[in-house]
Amino acid sequence: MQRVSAKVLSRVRELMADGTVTKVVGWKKGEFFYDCTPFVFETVESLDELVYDSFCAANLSKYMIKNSVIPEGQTGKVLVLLKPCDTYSFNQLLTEHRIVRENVYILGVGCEGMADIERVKAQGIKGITGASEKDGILTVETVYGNKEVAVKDVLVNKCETCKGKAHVIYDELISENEDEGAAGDRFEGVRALEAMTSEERFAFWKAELSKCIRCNACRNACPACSCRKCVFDNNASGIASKANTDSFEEKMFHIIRAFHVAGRCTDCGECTRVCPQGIPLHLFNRKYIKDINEFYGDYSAGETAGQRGPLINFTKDDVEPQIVSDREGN
Amino acid sequence: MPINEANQEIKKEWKPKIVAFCCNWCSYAGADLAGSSRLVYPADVKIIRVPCSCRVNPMFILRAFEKGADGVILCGCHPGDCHYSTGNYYTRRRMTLLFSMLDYIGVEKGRTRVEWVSAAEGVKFSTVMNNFVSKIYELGENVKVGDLRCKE
Amino acid sequence: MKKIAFSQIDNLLAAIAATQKLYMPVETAGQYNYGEWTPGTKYNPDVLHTVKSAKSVFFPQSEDLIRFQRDGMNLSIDPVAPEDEDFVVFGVHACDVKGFDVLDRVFLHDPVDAYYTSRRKHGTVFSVMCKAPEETCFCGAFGIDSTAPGGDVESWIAGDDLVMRANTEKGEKLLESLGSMLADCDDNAADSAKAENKEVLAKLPLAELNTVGFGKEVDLLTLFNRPEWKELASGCLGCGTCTYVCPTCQCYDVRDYNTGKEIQRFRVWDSCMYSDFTMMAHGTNRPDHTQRFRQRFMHKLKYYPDRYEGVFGCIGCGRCLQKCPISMNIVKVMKKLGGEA
Amino acid sequence: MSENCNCHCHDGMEKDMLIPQLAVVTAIRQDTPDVKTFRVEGLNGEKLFDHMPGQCAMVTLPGVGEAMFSITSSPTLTGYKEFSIKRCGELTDALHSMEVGQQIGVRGPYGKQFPVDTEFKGKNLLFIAGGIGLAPLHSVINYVRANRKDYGHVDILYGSRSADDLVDYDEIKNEWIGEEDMNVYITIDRPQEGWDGHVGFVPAYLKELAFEPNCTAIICGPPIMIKFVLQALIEMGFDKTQVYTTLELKMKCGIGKCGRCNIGSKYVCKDGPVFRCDEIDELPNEY
Repeated sequence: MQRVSAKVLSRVRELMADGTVTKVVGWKKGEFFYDCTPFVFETVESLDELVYDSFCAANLSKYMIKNSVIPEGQTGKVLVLLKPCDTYSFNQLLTEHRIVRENVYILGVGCEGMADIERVKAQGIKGITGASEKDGILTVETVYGNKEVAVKDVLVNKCETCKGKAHVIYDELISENEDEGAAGDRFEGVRALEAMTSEERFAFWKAELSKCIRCNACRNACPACSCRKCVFDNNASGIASKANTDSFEEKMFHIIRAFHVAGRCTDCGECTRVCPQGIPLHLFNRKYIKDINEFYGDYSAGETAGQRGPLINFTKDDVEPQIVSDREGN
Repeated sequence: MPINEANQEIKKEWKPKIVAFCCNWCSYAGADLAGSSRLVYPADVKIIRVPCSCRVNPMFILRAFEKGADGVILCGCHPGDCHYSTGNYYTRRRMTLLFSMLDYIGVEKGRTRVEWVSAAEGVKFSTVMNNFVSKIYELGENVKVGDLRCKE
Repeated sequence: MKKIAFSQIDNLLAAIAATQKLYMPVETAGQYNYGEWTPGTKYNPDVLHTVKSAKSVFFPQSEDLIRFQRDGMNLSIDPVAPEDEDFVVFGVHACDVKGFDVLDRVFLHDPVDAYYTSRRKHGTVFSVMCKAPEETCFCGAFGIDSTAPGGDVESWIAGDDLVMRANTEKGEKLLESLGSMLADCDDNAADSAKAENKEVLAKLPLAELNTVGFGKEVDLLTLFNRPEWKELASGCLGCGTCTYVCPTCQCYDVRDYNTGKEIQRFRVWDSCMYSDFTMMAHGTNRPDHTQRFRQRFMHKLKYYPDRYEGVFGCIGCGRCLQKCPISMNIVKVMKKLGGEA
Repeated sequence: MSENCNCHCHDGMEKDMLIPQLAVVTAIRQDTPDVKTFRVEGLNGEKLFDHMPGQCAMVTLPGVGEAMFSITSSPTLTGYKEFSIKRCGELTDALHSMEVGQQIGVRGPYGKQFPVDTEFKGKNLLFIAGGIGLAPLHSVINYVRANRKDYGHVDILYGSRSADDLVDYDEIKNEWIGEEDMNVYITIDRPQEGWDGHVGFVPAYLKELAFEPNCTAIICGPPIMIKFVLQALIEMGFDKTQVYTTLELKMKCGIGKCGRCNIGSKYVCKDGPVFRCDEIDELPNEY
């Protein structure tokens, strides 16, 4: 449970009841305690099923592309619950003019990190029948007995290197977290790969990417992948293969997808979170972010709305591509 | 229909396939000048003319590799001289990031290159191509980023 | 019934692989999928589900159909022959075995699919009872008995042994070929293991799930027109994860690839969740996201049973419950639209 | 279900269903600015397959793709198959740029036929087509003409956007019009210089003509036309069991497996494309 949970739920109810908002984009209680679903609540009664707990990792900002357009004949604003990291994605979408800002009421919600059920299960906790959470400790009831696990030990990948507790955009904030800035070194994984030989790197990616089933979960969950027609869905592009019929296909898909979001990716970590095959896709995005920071100066996509991204910008004395061959490393 | 036998013969002695994207205003003219000045560069280089170096989508580079290229080189006007003022500045950023990514997934450095060649630099064009081709000879056949179906 | 000490299982698998191809759950970078046995492959009984289901053995994600050569006006068509090599697929659980049955009704139905049929003919299914069912399991809702996994050979991990029994001629042949590796044992050797499995399943949260609300007596159009579809689909991202991990999804696409020397026609899994699935030059008949979402679940719960003798197109393996990026799944659909469990 | 269908469409096709036969384009006729009719024969004059009116075939152009087209020629012409194809997408674009002599792949026939040997027998028939919608009806009409004594009176109502867009107009003019016990009514959407025939949309003309509901109606055309024609027919006293149409959906396999043309528990490629209108009512409205 997040500390602010109860406050959030009652405030949402208030805002809907007093007509400030007519719709709420939030998370709906699931079948088990860990499977809440992004949902559009349209009545006060339906808010009974609204939840905000340690399993609300899904980033709701992308849903606002569709939901910030108010259908003709309807009025009122749409409330969206955004965690600190989600607000970066929201800002980036604003920059790209994909969200109608005036139709949205952002309720910023504090977050202490989200739990990943796969990691809970990886600790041998299976056959779950119920759970409760108190002070960051999850007590899980299973058919094989009760088990305890600390939320901080089973964090979603993206939360391990939290980008900070501060919201970069909101209309109202409910948070009890002190902003301690970013936690952990998010480029650690990238550095580890860079330290390998090129043969080792090749082997690493070959193993990881060979699992890819091209389900497009990474693309469809990604707030930066908001093209109306994706190049990978376009038959005329010659690359809309729908499957990795050859080992090249998967590399092409992931390199190009990461390239298309380079400079726009806010590192929200949804791609890695949703991958059914557990491919660490954030390592692609973070590589681009790291390179951009090194070559063109620190840049954080979505920090403020309206920024000019590094790939639609230049300076006259940018580094030459040759730097890739010249710099140190394997 | 069997793949004709002549192809099999050729396979014995490996020759690199090299794709050179050349911008219409500078590098392609540079290549022209190299030709009319009778400067020699290897026939393994296949030139694709593009309106501007920034027309080259990162996917073009990958697609060239997919279809069997062993090296891809991109030539454009010198920074500051772009026919469209700023096109090659964008190219520079894009290619830097793309090449870095290719290195990151384990593709040999040196299979890709960007060179700025003006219309007056016929000599440079031929030198660049000769250097690049010998680099590719050094690296050998590209086996990491090609589609196997194109290699059969 | 035959048995072998469970500690000897990797030897057993090596012995099978010595005579024919063997597919089983193998690990790559932390995830299990069905793949070919190679020396050193270990069987991990703790893995309940592979990410991709066992259908990938019989109906691979992509497979070549034809090679074309074009020469001016001329064309040559060179079909790729269906695979006709014998193989064994090991480690399939009851749900996935039933999944084959669901696919069979489509692919073995006249006109048969030559590629699938050939693989079915040459493949021997060696099932294993699931060791520890999880909360996402609901095979019982579709009348599947997880303690009788079925297939050509079915087996149970009972105490320190793997107990097995051949169900078909193919299965008997396989067990015979293993000869002295196997010892005889009592017919009830697996009974306590089965009882344990049943006990666990009964305690799991989805034990009471049923298909009331989707039977023959329910009108197709009434179900189709239910207003709840919209809210069910509201969070769906339209990715194909559920389709690709599903043991019963059989939709495919046929595509051409030009290698520069020839054109290869291949088929690949496709998903009805994608916007281009039914896209034609003049548009698509399911332009709306909700329609596509509805199509998938209606197909599993109503269209398929209506077409194929009331058999449901879902086998309750729970993969979509585990893998959906936003945790929307068939159970939520069934509970919303069906009778109360 | 289609298993009750008594056609011979799948005889001998149990193997390699997805593999096309080699065929050659022997003639191309430009019917309208965007419709061409391709005559296709087996290699060296070999027969491709037998079909019945209303059935379809998959036409392959390697590297571009494959799509389902209705066979326009009558089954009575056994030497070749004809396909009238409107240029509207990627594959049809490529097909339109073919020349005579081009070899292509064809597989089929697929789908259910119009019940020409059963329900249609002895009945008066009313054909209503719009634009390229004449293509699937063309084979039925010619089949009926070839077996004229088996059927009652025939009316044909055909409309298109303009006089230039009438598919097979030469054949209509020279052969159909004036044939005994067969009336042909033609209309175009908007007035046009040199056109002295009827002007107006098909559904309106249909009401004007006020056919007696003592016949079986067969409709094919754009979805919007089908919708209004069906409405008009009901108003005129027709029962839905008297009306047949043919549906078009994306198809890839043609054999009821790839799932693309699935609506309700039907696969249009296998259980259709010909449906009686009361059967369509039982399907979800997604066609």
